[in-house]
Amino acid sequence: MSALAAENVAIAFGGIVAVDGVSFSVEPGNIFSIIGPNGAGKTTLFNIMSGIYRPGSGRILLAGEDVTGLEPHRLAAKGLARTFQNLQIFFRMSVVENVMVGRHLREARDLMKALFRFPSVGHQNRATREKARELLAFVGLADRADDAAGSLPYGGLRRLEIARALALEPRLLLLDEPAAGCNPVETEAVEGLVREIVRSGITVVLVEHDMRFVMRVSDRILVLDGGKKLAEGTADEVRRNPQVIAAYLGRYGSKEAARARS
Amino acid sequence: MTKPFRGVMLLTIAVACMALAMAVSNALAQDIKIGASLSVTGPASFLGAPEDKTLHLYVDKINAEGGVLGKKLQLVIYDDGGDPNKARTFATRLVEEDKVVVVVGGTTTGATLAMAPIFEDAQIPFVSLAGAVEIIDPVRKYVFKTPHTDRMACEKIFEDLKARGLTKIGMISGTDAFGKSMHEQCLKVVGNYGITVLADESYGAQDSDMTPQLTNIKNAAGLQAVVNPGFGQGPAIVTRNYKQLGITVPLYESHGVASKSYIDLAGPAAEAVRLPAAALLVADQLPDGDPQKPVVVAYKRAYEKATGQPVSTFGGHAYDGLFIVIEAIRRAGTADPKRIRDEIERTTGFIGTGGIVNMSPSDHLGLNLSAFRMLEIKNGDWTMVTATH
Amino acid sequence: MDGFATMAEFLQFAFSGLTVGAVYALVALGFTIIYNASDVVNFAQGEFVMLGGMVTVAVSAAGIPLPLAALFAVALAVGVGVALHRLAIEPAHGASPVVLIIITIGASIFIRGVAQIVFDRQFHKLPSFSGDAPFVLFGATILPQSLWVMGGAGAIVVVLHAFFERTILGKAVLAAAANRLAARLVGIDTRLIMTLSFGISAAIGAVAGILVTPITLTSYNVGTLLALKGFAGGMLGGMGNPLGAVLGGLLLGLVEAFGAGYLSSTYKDGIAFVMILVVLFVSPRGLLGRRSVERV
Amino acid sequence: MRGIFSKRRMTLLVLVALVAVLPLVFPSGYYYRVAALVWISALAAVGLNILMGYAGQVSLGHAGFFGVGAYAVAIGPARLGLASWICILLGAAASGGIAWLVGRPILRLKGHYLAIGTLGFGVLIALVLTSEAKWTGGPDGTSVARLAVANMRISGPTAWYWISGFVLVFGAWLALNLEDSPAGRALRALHDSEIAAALGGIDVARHKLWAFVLAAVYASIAGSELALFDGFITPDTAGFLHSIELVAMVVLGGMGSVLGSVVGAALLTTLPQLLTVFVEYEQALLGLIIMLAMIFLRLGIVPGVQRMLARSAS
Repeated sequence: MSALAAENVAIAFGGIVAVDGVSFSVEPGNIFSIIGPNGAGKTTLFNIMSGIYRPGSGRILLAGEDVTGLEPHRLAAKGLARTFQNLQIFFRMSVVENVMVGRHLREARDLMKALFRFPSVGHQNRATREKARELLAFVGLADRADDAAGSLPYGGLRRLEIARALALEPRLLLLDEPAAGCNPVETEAVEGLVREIVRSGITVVLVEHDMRFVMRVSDRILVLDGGKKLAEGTADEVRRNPQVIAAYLGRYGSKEAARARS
Repeated sequence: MTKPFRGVMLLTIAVACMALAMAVSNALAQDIKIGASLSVTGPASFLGAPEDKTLHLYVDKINAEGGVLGKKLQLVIYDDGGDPNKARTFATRLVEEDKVVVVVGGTTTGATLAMAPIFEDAQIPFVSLAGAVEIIDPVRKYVFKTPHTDRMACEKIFEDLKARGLTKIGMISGTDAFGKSMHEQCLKVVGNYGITVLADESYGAQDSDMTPQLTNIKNAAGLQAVVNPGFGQGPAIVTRNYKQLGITVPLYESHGVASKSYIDLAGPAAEAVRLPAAALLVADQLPDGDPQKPVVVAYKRAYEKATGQPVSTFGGHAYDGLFIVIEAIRRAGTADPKRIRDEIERTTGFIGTGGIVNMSPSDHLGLNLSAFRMLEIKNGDWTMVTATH
Repeated sequence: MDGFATMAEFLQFAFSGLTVGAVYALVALGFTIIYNASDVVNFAQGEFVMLGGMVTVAVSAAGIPLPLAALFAVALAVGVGVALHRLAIEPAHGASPVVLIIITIGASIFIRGVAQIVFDRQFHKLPSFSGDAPFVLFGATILPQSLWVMGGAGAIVVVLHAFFERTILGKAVLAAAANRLAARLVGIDTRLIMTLSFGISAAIGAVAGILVTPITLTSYNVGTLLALKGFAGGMLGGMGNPLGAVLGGLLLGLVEAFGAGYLSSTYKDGIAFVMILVVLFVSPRGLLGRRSVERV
Repeated sequence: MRGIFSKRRMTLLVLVALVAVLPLVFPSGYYYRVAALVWISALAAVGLNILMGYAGQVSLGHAGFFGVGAYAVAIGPARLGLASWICILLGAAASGGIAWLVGRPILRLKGHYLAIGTLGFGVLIALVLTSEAKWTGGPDGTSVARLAVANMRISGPTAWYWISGFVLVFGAWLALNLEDSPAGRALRALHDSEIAAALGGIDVARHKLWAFVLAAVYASIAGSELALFDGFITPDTAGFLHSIELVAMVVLGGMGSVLGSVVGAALLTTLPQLLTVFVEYEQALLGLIIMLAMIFLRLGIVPGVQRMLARSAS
């Protein structure tokens, strides 16, 4: 059974078809990448998979279960987590609190107990904080735990989002351009993180512009163009696909195409 | 200096100034302290502002003439903006901080009723300047008032309607405290005069157009007159809309518009409008034998000279309140609050702007219907309706 | 009641609603212009209306002819609007929307506080521009001044439209409203645009105040209620859409008038707000507001 | 943050100390009254801060719930013969219930649309209280029976100072507990990003709704306190201007800060008392102070001062 599958998913905004009948399937434990030129529908597809948009037609299956149109928080409860291309950090909170929020579903959430501060609430806070610190150590932010989230550099915020997503203990992690805006050193760090995440048994789906990064880490790659599926396969298959080359060459010149092949 | 710091500095300075001023106000303890909490600002400010001016005017005048019992009067006035909660706080402040011996004022009924228990508990006499009959009915030992009640205004209007043989009326009332209270009182007594209310409409205190409501009243079959309990700018707009719609039956306003500004605001539309009001408005037209004439003429002259604004009955209520209190203090020969209270209750034959006041333990207003005059607006001025038909 | 009387009644309510609604529409328009330029919801908008009326009253009482007095009032309101932007809104640049709202509320309290010292606390009127003899139309009556109000509102809308569509400056305002950063990148002085918007808003408010004072009278504290109603009208139409603001304002006035006439004059404000709530539940961004797509 | 625990306890400690020590410098009952009014307003502000400061949802109609609580203790004992303290609870339950019912549709609105939605709702409550004079006494208001416990009448500024002070400390304790709990973190998270919060497994609609209900209950209890304290209440307490005042307290003091809400309430309650010496300049000064405070301390007084202190220390 696949970890995540899309069946003929389509969505249109005001007559403009953003995603047009896309199907794919992600095997558990894989790194599955979605690439394509700007406006190809990558982030829209991500938003459909994470319940932010409801598709006009088609189905989304999470571990074989139809989750089409389910609200984001219900998807989270089913083991889906994601990060955002446009960072969605809780800037009013500290770094560690951002990650603690990610533990929400793993915590007892009785409102009355919280209001009257039963001893269990304090214990749980400590446990959550401990777990959050571990995750921060994992992404390399241990020493920034008590700082205001807003004080982190850009690359740090990307890693903070990953730590927050991991706090959910997901089965499936959607990473929306995790290396965007990162320098080569930071990108390498992100790559290492992604590999470790997969090693721990989490399936990863990612959207990314950095072709070298994608080609290195992906088990399978889905290429979108104009909302439609252009190709799907391993890095090698995609690299050699004449349609992909044409699409990149035709529209974005040889440089991108060359980068895709390297 | 950093920007935020400057902000804090300003706040600190402001607070310090206030503290200083509070200290100063406590210093002059030998005077007779008269307190007041008035709606100098807010929706009832056109009542509170003339009250405020009147109190200042006459307290200065009395002090210039040597004060009362050889002591100066000291006036402590707070502006409650018509907010009863604020008024109550100021009442506490007058009692506990300023240690006043008597209080004049409370512009609105809400503020008055919120303050009354404080003065009752502290045993400080309190002469309210607000309209509603609830203030003195049932009688509270320490609470008095000077303006005619809204119920009296209703009765005066209905009396006049009955005399003219008009029995089918429409009512359009403000939903503010004044309009609503008078509306209730009118409905309570309307049956006594054999008058029926065909249409009963209302408008918000700050509404700017009442033609829909007046259209409904106009369409009531057999309509013979319209009564408009309300104060502020509302009645002026009602009067203009009335004219605009071409309604021809007589229009009655209430004592809530008893100031010249109503005629100014309503313009020619106010012609032939009738309303019950105190003699003050027609001071110069009173016959020479009228006992009220010297009092109202003097007040009118003094007020208009000092403020440059036309006199209103609202300021007159404050005049009456102040002089009832001062005469009581003179009779008591002391500034002891309890003695002042007793003397206020013994007020008899006091000639004020609102009428001749005769108080008693069961009547803390002391005015009867004769204190009201029925006025009609002719040629842009008040005239007395003398003979009833 | 026969058909003619029913019709007369209906028209009478409609005239009332359109007159009041035109004022709401102008206040809502003022809200919208400032909101588009700066994302600020300006709760001091009602004070511009007050200034328009009160300054005209005060200046004409000093013997200045009415048109000149009105001109002066508009100029003064524009000055206050510009000062509001430069002295209160701009220094708080980057503060959260609620903080900016509180600043404008503080400003409205301040302007009211100064107005009651400079002027007084009485109600005032202005003479009607074309007399007080009402026109009769199918049994309903309408004052010439109401036509002035509606016509004035219409003229302002037309002039604004021409300004936005036909002039470079107007287009710059629109560009800044659509995307401030992009506008700055193409060389538009967004600071100037914001100040200009506050000025335009103040002028619209003041004109509304002058037009309506002969009908509704004015005093130092007429602004609060108008701000409330104008804001409601603007939101009803869809914040940020000038056409929506006009539509929302007119609709609010009409619903109040018909509500007072046909249902209950006591609950007419309630009827209006129930309508607003229902509209927002069905269409959470007002009648003409843009549907938003979550972007992440 | 190490600070979370200490911040929570410090805030409580400061509040308890204030309530306990202030009477030592009070020369008269008037001060008790003003302070009691501060505690009462602060309770409503602390509640509103849960909705506005934590969750970032504006309510411009919150005085409506204040009014429900106030009129519950006015109408219940007088018309239904219920004990006042039961009416406090009934009023709180009614406010919470109303908030729960209207909250779902209203809280779907965002930003300024939420502002107008809540504003409209508040106007409706005030309108009912003004218009249904048979029950509420109309715009002139109605008197409220004194609170009686075991046949003892509780009235007067001193008694109410202690009651309102205790209730405020208790309310602040609850709010601080909430802040440092999964639900509190959820609220503060959705303030910044509803989408990220939702994908963190947080039921955003439900959390907003509970914040709304809690804030309504706080306001209702504060309203009951004021009505019982004053012995008299008018519909103005439920009106638009009072709603604005409550919002201003939270924002002036500092959104998200419990202590800030108390400071904001203190400022806006005492300023009119302090400014009386300026007579007719009172209003203009009040507006000026609000503007200046917000321009120079845009985070609000308490967070703003905290930041200044932190900066000058480093």
